[in-house]
Amino acid sequence: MDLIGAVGKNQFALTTVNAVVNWARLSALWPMTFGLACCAIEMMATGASRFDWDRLGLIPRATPRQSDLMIVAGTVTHKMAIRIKTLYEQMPEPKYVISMGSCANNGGPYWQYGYHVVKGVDQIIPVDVYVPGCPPRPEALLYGIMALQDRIREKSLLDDPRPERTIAAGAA
Amino acid sequence: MITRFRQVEMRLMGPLTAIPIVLAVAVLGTIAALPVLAMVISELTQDFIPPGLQHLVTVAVGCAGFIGILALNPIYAIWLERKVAAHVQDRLGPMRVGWHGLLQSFADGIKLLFKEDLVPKNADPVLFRAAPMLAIVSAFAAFAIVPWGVRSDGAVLAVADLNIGVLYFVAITSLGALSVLMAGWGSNNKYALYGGMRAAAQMVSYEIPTAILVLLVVAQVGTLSIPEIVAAQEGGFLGIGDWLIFQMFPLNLIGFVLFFICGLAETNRTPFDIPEAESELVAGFHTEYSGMRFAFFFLAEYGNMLLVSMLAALMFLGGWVGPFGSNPLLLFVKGFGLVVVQMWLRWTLPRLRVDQLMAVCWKYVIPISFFLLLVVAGVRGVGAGW
Amino acid sequence: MDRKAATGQDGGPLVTLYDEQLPPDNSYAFSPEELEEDEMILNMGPQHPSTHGVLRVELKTDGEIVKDARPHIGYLHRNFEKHAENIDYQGVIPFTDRMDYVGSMGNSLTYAMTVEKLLGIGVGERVAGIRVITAELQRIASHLLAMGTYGMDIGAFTPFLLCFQQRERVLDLFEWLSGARLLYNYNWVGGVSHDLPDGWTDRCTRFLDEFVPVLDEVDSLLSHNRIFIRRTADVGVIPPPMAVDYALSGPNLRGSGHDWDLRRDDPYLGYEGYDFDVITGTGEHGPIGSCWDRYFVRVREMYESVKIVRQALARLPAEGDVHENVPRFVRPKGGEAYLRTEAPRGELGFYIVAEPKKPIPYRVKGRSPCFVAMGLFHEITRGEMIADIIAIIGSLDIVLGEIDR
Amino acid sequence: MGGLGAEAIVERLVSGLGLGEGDFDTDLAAADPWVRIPGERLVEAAQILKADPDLAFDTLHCLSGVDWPKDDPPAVEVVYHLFSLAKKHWIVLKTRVPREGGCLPTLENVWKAANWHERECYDLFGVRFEGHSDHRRILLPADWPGHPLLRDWEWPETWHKIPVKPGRQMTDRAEKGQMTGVGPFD
Repeated sequence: MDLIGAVGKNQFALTTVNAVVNWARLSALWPMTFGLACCAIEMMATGASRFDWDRLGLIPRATPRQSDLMIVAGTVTHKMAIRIKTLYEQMPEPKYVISMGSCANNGGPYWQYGYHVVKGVDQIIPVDVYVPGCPPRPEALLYGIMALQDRIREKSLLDDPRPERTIAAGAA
Repeated sequence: MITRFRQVEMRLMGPLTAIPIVLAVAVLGTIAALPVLAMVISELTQDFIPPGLQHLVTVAVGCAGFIGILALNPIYAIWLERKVAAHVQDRLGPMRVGWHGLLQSFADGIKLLFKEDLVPKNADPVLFRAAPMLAIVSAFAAFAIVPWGVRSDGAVLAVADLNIGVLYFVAITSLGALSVLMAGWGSNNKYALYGGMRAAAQMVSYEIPTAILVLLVVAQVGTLSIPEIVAAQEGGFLGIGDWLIFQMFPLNLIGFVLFFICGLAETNRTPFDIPEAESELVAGFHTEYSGMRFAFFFLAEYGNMLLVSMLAALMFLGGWVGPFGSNPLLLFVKGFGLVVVQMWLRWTLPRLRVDQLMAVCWKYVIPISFFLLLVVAGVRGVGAGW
Repeated sequence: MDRKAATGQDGGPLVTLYDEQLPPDNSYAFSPEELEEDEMILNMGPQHPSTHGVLRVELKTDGEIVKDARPHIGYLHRNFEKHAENIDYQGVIPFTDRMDYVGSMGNSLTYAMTVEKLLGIGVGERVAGIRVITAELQRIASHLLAMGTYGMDIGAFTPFLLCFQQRERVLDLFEWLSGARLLYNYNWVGGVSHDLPDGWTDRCTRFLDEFVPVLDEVDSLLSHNRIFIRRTADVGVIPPPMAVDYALSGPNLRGSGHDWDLRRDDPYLGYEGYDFDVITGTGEHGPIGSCWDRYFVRVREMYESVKIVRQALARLPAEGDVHENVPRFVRPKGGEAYLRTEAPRGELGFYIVAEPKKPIPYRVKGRSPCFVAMGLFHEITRGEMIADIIAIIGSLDIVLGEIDR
Repeated sequence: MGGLGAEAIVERLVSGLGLGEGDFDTDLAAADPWVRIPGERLVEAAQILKADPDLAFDTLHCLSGVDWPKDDPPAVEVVYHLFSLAKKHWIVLKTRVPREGGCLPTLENVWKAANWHERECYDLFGVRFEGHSDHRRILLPADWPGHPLLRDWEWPETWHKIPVKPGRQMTDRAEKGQMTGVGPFD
């Protein structure tokens, strides 16, 4: 890292490599087949014929080891939160998280009386994109994926691979 | 309403609709270009090269084809698979990266290359690292004996023109089972272990009928060398009459179908994809693999697909001989045609259970192939006059 | 608006447990000590491609053979009953939608009818007709999902997408009707939220006309495939007495050969006036009550639902206010009521205990057919193979939102 | 619906159990007629209801707990909805247990469906079922504090550091200027 840092950030070769890598990463976001609740049905609909997220290069992988993107689709309960964190930690870097639906964003309709519902998956794992809705329409999820692609496009290989954590520490 | 409503026939005939065929031809052209170019150059230059160097040149040409296959086939086969799947399912498949997503597999590859290199803490580090290498080596080493064609002077264009070529094929593909077993055991994951065990059982079982069916061919042609097997199929009605598949009707036709089924099983494709059965074993033997190591398994799978398709084409469908004479392009057309059939089957059929899979092998495929061998040997023996 | 001024609170520190070590989940039913030789504990889920959500199954296996299985549920426990104790009668309806999220029309219908029973009010003929239409369309959508995902569990991916494509068309109809794609909040206490829009019935008829041939096609692609039959017949057999003992309902009960359908045997919403057949498992392949029977009951029920929708559309009164009987305030006189209907997954019931003159129910309990069906899971999985576990889960057609509530 | 009327069912049950006038409670005029019996006679009652060929209650349709903290004595009421597929009739069986350390005999051996229902009732109300073959929590984690559907259940502040009570996470993120969504308002 020091060597690359010494070369400087704005070198042509580096930016080209950066662009190519970012292009590859945003074109091949493999999500984990990971449905929690109602939103999972809409996530399946996004993968099905009419919306077809394969157009954007997404193929669902069953194992966290081979996936880049975790779509937290549905209500996160306390019992499940432990598992979600484990799954997130099993994914190799770089990894991205889309929090799909109000429940995953902040508890949604279960915010007030849901004693067993985690009030937002961002308490457990860092989230890149929040997609609101209960459940979000497949179009909204596709928009969220494209928003994530935009964010990946701006990233640099020299960045901390886990920017959300630094934000959480107060750097924002 | 947004829903497109197509004709029912269109959807079921998905892989046969126009677009995938056009795309497949484009891919075929790209992949076959290198060997064909090498062949043409070799044809043109054969008169100027001293006879001592001739062998070297043919090997070089064979290597060129080999590299073309090695580099381009899996990448485009994966893309083709996604397109075939999409069109079977009334979707579009990758569209955003390049024309109709042509660069999709490059993006996947680069992404996998830049993923975190991950070895689970409890995994056996040596086995875990060695398994993907062995997988890809076994898949591509077998290509060494696959000839692309013969030059007009009779020189065979292959990396190695072994006179026991089919035997080598049977031997090398067995290594694939070993790699899967290593991956399953080395991952220290129960799902991977299940995948590995299933794969070992399945591949070892299906190697027996594969070998018998290879013998079936050998018994009729009388040689173990693949170029000679192809040469024996030259000529006949319309140039296809002497293809082995049409000989002793329907014995060789059954043999071909069985060989293709065994090929499906050896490459772990649906309906025999139980080692990596996604809905049961998460991802089977490569559950714990990520990044480039996973990509190696993926590449090996698609390499194996083409390998068994090409072998089937060489042994039963006349290889590079056909109605238009002898042409390496014909081999690619036949090979890729069979690859597309494999994909088509994958997206149509459900998956067998592990005991049923074994039952298919031991109760049906092996006895039938033995019977075929017996009949063919008997007929040949009577024909030879004993 | 300035949130701080609005709430009167300072923003607190964000809760970010990113680097924290959360406790491992050690809730295992089998202990490693009691395993015999060659046995192994295999944990399936809650993240697994084919446990239909967040079901977790713990298997004791000997090679490929499953010696014993224990399902673990609660990974989607969303405290429906706690919410119902704190929210007024009408406000509970969206939460009932989220119980069985692929059959939400049926859920809100059952809940609304239970409250109506508590209040002693009825609904007009048009509302009843609309409710029948939506409930049956929802049944089609739900069974399509069940059929498609079942194909995927067995390894055939394509029927899943063909089914989803048809399901999208039902969702289009519902979206036009209620504005939502999945969770509609459509059935109200005493009525429905919106009347049918102009032209809706025509499009519904057109959908039915075009749907039947596609269903035939998917049926021929999957149901009678040799491999599919070999994978599902003879697997997960529920003998008829066991089905009764475990109080199974809906397609799972009928798959075991019981000729029992609430729509015919305990009719509501005027179902007695419709002409349809009750589909039961026939044991066409393998013993009666196998996975294939349960699956095929669902497929054939879709044809029956099409028949019912056609009749309901034909006899729907042209005029009628769908809000006619909607009460201004829901304040029951007290007492309790239990009512069940034939939801897509079986008999869904609600048990409501009311306090006199209170706008909030005292207790609402949902009787979930999937919860009951999962109760016998360990009985039918013993001695099967690992691949069959997936087939059995799929054939019971569970929705975790309803099991865990 | 055919079958016996509620009155006849209660009559048979009470006479079968040999209950006196003060031992049981019933409301035959309710929308769903019910009978309340003492908890210790539960298994006996269930066996009568199932075995009597005229009653033939072959399914336990639903089992619910209802918490009555303000009643005297405070109790959790366990409600069994029984249905007969053969005879097509209903009865609601009720019984009361003390809120603290309440205990009932299990009906698992009469209707197997009771197994999971009883586990759920234990999980959410803390009613123990004696003789149950698998007496564990079913929905909530094993180390969850208390039984949340009891009316006076205290919400814990956190469970393994994860907040249980509703917080302002989303608002706080928005106030810190972090992106909290996609769409027109991000």
